[in-house]
Amino acid sequence: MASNDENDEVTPTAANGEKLGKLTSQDITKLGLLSIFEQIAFSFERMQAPGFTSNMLPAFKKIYGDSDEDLKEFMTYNMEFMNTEPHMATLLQGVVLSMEEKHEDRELIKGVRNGLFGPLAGLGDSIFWFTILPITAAISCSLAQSGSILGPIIFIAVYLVVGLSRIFFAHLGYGIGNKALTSIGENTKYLTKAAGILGTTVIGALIPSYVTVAFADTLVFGVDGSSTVQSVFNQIMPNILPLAVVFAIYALFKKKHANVMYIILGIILISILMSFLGWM
Amino acid sequence: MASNDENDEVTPTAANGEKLGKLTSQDITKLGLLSIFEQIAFSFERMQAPGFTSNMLPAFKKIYGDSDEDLKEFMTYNMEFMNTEPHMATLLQGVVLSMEEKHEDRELIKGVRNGLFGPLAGLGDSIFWFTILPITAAISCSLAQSGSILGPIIFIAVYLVVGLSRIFFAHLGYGIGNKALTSIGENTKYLTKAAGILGTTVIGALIPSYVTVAFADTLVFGVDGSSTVQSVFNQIMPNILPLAVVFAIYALFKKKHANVMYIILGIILISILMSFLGWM
Amino acid sequence: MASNDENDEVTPTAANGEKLGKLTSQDITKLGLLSIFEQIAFSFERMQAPGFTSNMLPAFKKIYGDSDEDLKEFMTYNMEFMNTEPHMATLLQGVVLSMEEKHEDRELIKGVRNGLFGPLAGLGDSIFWFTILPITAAISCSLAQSGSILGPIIFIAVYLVVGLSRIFFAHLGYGIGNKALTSIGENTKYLTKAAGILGTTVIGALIPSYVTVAFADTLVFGVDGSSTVQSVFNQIMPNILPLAVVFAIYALFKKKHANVMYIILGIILISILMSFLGWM
Amino acid sequence: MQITLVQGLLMLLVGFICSIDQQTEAFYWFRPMVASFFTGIVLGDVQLGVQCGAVAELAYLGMTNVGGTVPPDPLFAGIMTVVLAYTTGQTPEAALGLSYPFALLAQALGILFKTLYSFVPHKLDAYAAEGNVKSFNGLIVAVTVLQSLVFGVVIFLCVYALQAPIQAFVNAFPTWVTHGFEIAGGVLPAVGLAMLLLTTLKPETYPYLFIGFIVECVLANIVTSDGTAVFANVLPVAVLGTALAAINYAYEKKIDETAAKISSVSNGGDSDGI
Amino acid sequence: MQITLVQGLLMLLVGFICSIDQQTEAFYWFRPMVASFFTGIVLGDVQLGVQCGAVAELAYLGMTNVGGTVPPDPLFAGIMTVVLAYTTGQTPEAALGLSYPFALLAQALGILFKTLYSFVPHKLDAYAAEGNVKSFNGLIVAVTVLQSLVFGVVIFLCVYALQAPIQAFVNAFPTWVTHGFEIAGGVLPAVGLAMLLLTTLKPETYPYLFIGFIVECVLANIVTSDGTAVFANVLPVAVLGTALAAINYAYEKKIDETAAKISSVSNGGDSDGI
Amino acid sequence: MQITLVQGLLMLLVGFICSIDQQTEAFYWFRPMVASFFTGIVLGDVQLGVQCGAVAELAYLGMTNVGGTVPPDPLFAGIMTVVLAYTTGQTPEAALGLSYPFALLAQALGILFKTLYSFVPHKLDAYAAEGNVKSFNGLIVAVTVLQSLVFGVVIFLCVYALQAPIQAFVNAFPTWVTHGFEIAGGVLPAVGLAMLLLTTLKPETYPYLFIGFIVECVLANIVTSDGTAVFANVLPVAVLGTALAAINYAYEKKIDETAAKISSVSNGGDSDGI
Ligand SMILES: OC[C@H]1O[C@H](O)[C@@H](O)[C@@H](O)[C@@H]1O
Ligand SMILES: OC[C@H]1O[C@H](O)[C@@H](O)[C@@H](O)[C@@H]1O
Ligand SMILES: OC[C@H]1O[C@H](O)[C@@H](O)[C@@H](O)[C@@H]1O
Repeated sequence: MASNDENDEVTPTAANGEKLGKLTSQDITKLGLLSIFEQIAFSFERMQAPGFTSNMLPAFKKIYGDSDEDLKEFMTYNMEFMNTEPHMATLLQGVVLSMEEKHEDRELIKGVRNGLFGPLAGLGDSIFWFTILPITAAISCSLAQSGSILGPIIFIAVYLVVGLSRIFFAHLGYGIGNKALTSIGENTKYLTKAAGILGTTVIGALIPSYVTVAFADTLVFGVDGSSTVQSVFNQIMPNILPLAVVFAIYALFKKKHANVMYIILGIILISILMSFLGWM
Repeated sequence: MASNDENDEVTPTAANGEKLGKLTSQDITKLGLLSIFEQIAFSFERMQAPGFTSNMLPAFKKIYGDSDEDLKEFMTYNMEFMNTEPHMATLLQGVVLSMEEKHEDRELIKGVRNGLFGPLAGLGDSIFWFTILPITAAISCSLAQSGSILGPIIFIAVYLVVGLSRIFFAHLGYGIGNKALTSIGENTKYLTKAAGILGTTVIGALIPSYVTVAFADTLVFGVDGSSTVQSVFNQIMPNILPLAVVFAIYALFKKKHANVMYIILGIILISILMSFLGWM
Repeated sequence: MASNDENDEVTPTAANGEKLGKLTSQDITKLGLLSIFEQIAFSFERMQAPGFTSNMLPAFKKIYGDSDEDLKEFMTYNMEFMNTEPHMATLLQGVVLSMEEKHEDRELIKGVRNGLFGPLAGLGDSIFWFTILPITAAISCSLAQSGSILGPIIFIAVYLVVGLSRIFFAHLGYGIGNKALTSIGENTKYLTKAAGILGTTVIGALIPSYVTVAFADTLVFGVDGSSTVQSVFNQIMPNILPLAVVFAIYALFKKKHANVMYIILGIILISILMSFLGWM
Repeated sequence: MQITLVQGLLMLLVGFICSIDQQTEAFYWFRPMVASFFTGIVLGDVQLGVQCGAVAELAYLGMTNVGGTVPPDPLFAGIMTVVLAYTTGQTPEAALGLSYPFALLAQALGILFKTLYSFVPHKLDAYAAEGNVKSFNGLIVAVTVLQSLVFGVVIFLCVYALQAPIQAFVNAFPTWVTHGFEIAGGVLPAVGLAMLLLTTLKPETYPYLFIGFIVECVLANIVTSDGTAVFANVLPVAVLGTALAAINYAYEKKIDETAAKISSVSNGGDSDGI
Repeated sequence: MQITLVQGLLMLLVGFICSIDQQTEAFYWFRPMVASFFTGIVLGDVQLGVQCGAVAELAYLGMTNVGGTVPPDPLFAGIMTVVLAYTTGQTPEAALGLSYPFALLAQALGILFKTLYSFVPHKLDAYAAEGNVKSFNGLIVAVTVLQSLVFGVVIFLCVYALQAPIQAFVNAFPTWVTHGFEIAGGVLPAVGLAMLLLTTLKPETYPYLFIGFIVECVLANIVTSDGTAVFANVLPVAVLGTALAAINYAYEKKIDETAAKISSVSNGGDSDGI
Repeated sequence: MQITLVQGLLMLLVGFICSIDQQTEAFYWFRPMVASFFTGIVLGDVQLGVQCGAVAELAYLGMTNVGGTVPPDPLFAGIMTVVLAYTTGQTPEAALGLSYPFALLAQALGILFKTLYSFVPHKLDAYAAEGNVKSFNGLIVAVTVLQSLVFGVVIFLCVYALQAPIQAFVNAFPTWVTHGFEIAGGVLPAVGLAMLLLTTLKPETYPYLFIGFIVECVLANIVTSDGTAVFANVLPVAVLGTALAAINYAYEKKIDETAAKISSVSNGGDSDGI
């Protein structure tokens, strides 16, 4: 790997043969790896600004050499508030460095940085938190529930790839540069919606798979006690109770802005009550 | 309830606090209840006109007090032909009264009344006859087939809500007033189409659930009589015969304008023939 | 049939009573039947030109009588290169004859002939090769796999209808004449896309039905050899191996422009290797 | 089984109430699902009533009065299916077939009333011209009650007075005839569905018919290990249909709204240009 | 089993007829489903013919002559799969693999004819210039019959003359080789499907491939209590696919028509303004 | 079972590593699926660890830090579910419920750090103004390591030091209480899913929730003859969801692009007209 590195320093062209300015393809790969730590020193005050700034310093120094003035300016504007989805942050770092390399006006770069992190957070969250996590978790859990270590192994393997995809996002952002920034905005809209559809479909599927709400078989009704309560719900629609519970909790969050802590406590208490009554 | 009534008479504002003119929220609720009888004295001559007119009289009198002239005019133009879906009729009654209260020109009101009942009939029929009835019937029948009284009880309960939803439609119509009449037309189009999609999907599902057409297991073919006739149809596609029968009857209605009486008689006769031949 | 023929010769009107110029409805039907041989004498040089020309000669002679000049011109321009889907060729023959009958300019007719066969090939191939064949084959195979002769019989019956549908296409083309040629182009686009969707859906369904790739039950792993390799794939998703194999071959075709001969040989060799290793 | 005079009179009452509901379409008690249930209660065999209600409800699903038409009567079908199953011992499916003449009788009766009552609006016009609210309301209530009374009495006659001849008639059937009625009972829902399709089937809804059909074919064949169906009814398909309708609604609206936006912009541009 | 001379000659006839059909693409008798069936009849083992037809049809599903190309030959594959299963006693799957060289042979033959026949159109041009219909038709019929005769004779040779050496050759295979051919028989349909995808798979059809795949995975696993599949084939998916295609068709058209309407209106507006 | 000091110290290490991962969101080792697995390895009962990981992962699926928020802590939940199941012998479901207070404790700790660390950026601003890269990097690494060290130590305390009182406490529970915790374990995933819905559910995604729900209801009930589920997880639904998302993507884009094309054309037309 190291020797390969050296090699590239000599011929600073990208894999696709295009000249990359002062930064080599390796530099961008390194950025992607450093960006794994983009979120350290997170505080409510500036959120991801420290890591965002820090990750870009090696590449920045390569562009501006010893120019202390530029370094100070660069560090200062990047220390402004930053919060986006970490993989999208890497993409944004690529964009910023590409613009720095082309000596774009720093006010413009700052504008791009501050204007894009919000929409990118929306896209990244849809993809990484709301789609990849549920699917990966669901697949691993299906294997893990019976105790098979394939469950965690698949989970770890998937997230190794996901984690290292930052290298891809660094190159993607650097490649986009300041060229197609408007089209990023446009495509973000469509991709966010598509990811939302996929994510919601999967969440819908997770309800019958993983939420268990059922009355005890001993809870019957009718004069002769011939029908279980649960059988009536099943006859209306299987898994209707899990669906109802999810929507009830959703409504508590949405309408009453309930605190998740109380909801969990409530569920535990009601469950214990149900157990005490022998209803579940 | 009664005391609550009094209360409201004193402060004639709607639930949402808006002033309602001379009519109170209670008056509109009463209209909704009266409208349950919208279809009485139905004749081919004027269809729903008598009930439509009659239901609105108490509220109208409240607006116009003892003005005999207005009452006569009102009764006369409302006695024109009227036929729409009953719940939509209630909505239209709300619209008419709201316009009367605002002293709109009666020619305009009459135009609205006569222009809207047709499109509203389309929407209402899609929702109430072609969607709610099949779904409710299907759910109740699935329970009732085994003799469980939950079947009729669910049916009655659903239609209690549906019947009383007239109160909601009265308020809806009164609220719309003559404001957004064009948007009613627009939305009617989309809603009718959406209801049509839902209704058709459900009807498609009812075919395999509730139509039973199958040849007897004793009806075989081939040299050694090893395959039942029915098994061939099953192998092509399960429930293909019920589907074919529904389409055949549909074609008789659509293309030949067949009378339902003869179709039913025909089915009974063919069924008896099939029974006689031992084919089914 | 023959007498019926005679009959029609006397009153040269189409079935729908419209006057058809010199050609009768029977003439067009005959064109459809002759067109069954549209593809004979196929060579890479001119492909379907010989049959395309030959099929139209009887009808052409009826229009132009003994005019040798017209015959020569007609045969010559139709002998230009022609390759389209055979059923669409019949349609095109109908169009050409209709235009000849109306004495349109031959340059225009030639332009229509040469301009339409390409798009029509796309549409025809989507319908006949990529949709009807897979569906018919799949249904027949499901019956034939257990040795039932219903399989080939259904196949033959379907293709009898498909083959004779050329009569329909001849009439269709003749009816269109040069009237709505632009709308043919437009509709071809939509129909091709719709047929593509249907065809692709069916191909997707054929993968799990008809591709069999599974590791032997004796191929286990883990310290105690408790899990079969196949069970892991099944747990991720049933039929994931057939899907992967189809995509792998697709990629070889698409990206490497692999020759189908080598791919088949490769599959046979790998299969024998798998058999030798006892993995499958 | 015999039907007693008291039961017969109670059925008159049931018939009267359900007929009022049928005229008003108030709470759908005129549908077989409810009318059969009430009949079962009166006859003391609730389970039979409920089962007959299910069979008849399905067969008369498409028998709507949309547009003011009068179909073979679901109320009579609902009541007489129970009565015939009860008195002759036939299965609900066979009883449904046998009840058909009564449904036709009531249909004729319904058409008769709605035609005869054409005199009513003329009278009402006169009251309207006078502003005579009392007479106006009085007349419409009177004719409504009268119609339902007639229906109640006819039901009483069918249920109580005719039972002996009907029993004799049905008992004379060979089994292949009654089995024929059973077969017909399975096919008759197709009539109702075809009638529903007459109004709902349009080029744009066609695909959804097949989606619903295929999905239900799948659902109906998913069984637990002891062979009972997991999905007992079409509610899941209805949920799916709602989802598909909502997706369609969104597209239709998006297309039209995008178009409206452009039109207004380009019109604006035009007027600027002039 | 041995193939008799009479059977061999009958196969020449079958080969001739099916080859005419292959040249014309008239009734698809050149497909394995039909050719194998006929072969089974000639050999007196119809069931084997039908089963081999199913196996070969699936494997050659994507072997189309779209665009005038010549794929490994489905007709020879269909015939020889039955012949090989019959004479060597292998399973249809293994026989399919063994038939492959014959399919290649016929492919070569087909390409040869379509290349050699390039002289034909030049002759036909001359007849056309003369308006000589008789010679024109005569020539195209002659070359067609000739080609099919050659195919028939080659089939005769493969079926009858070569049977002894083939039998000896195949009997020398160890079981793992023949089992290998069986495995290949299960994989080969993937080739045909991948070839079909080459033309049907586009960005806009991609999603439907997966919809078809998932739905069939579900259908294929729905079994009755005695373990037989409820849905025996892909027809339900085809119905669903038709529904989806129709929905897409409606949207595409609605979008374009709405756009066309606006364009014409706004153009109209413009011309008014000028 | 008892937890030894060595095991306790190893858990400190596991806690430290996973906490670094939690701060960086690098490889998702802070999720219960992984943390429980590691805990199982340390305690010598891998299978228990894996099973507890599945149970806890599902319950904390929706507990994301989207927007920089701090939810009840999945890392502590993952670790303590295994520890409690191991030391008290409860089922994973019951242990999950019992682990809840620890998840709240860690949540509080997380909020505390992210609030206290607000001093950090001010220091960093100063270093930035100086262009002092070394101090800049030094500080952010230091505070990160410090936070994870604290988490590691707290985990050690919970796991090792508290085990005796916890065991005593839990053993005092009557069975209906522990069964109550089991019930809660089945319901808790609903909380996570509802939280996910808070961000993904919009008018346009609503239909897809129900499509996913219905399809999975079907898939979950398709079993082989020996009763095992054919579709073990939601991957098929995810594939379907991808297809649906792609179809939607194509329509949305087609509509907007068609609109954009018309707009530009009609604008062009306007400028011509002026
Ligand atoms: O919502 C944006 C962003 O917020 C936080 O900073 C992090 O927890 C990320 O995981 C998330 O993506
Ligand atoms: O079709 C409109 C309308 O027609 C009749 O008046 C009634 O039977 C209604 O049920 C129906 O909705
Ligand atoms: O692709 C167009 C066309 O090409 C060839 O000529 C034939 O094999 C046809 O089957 C095909 O439809």
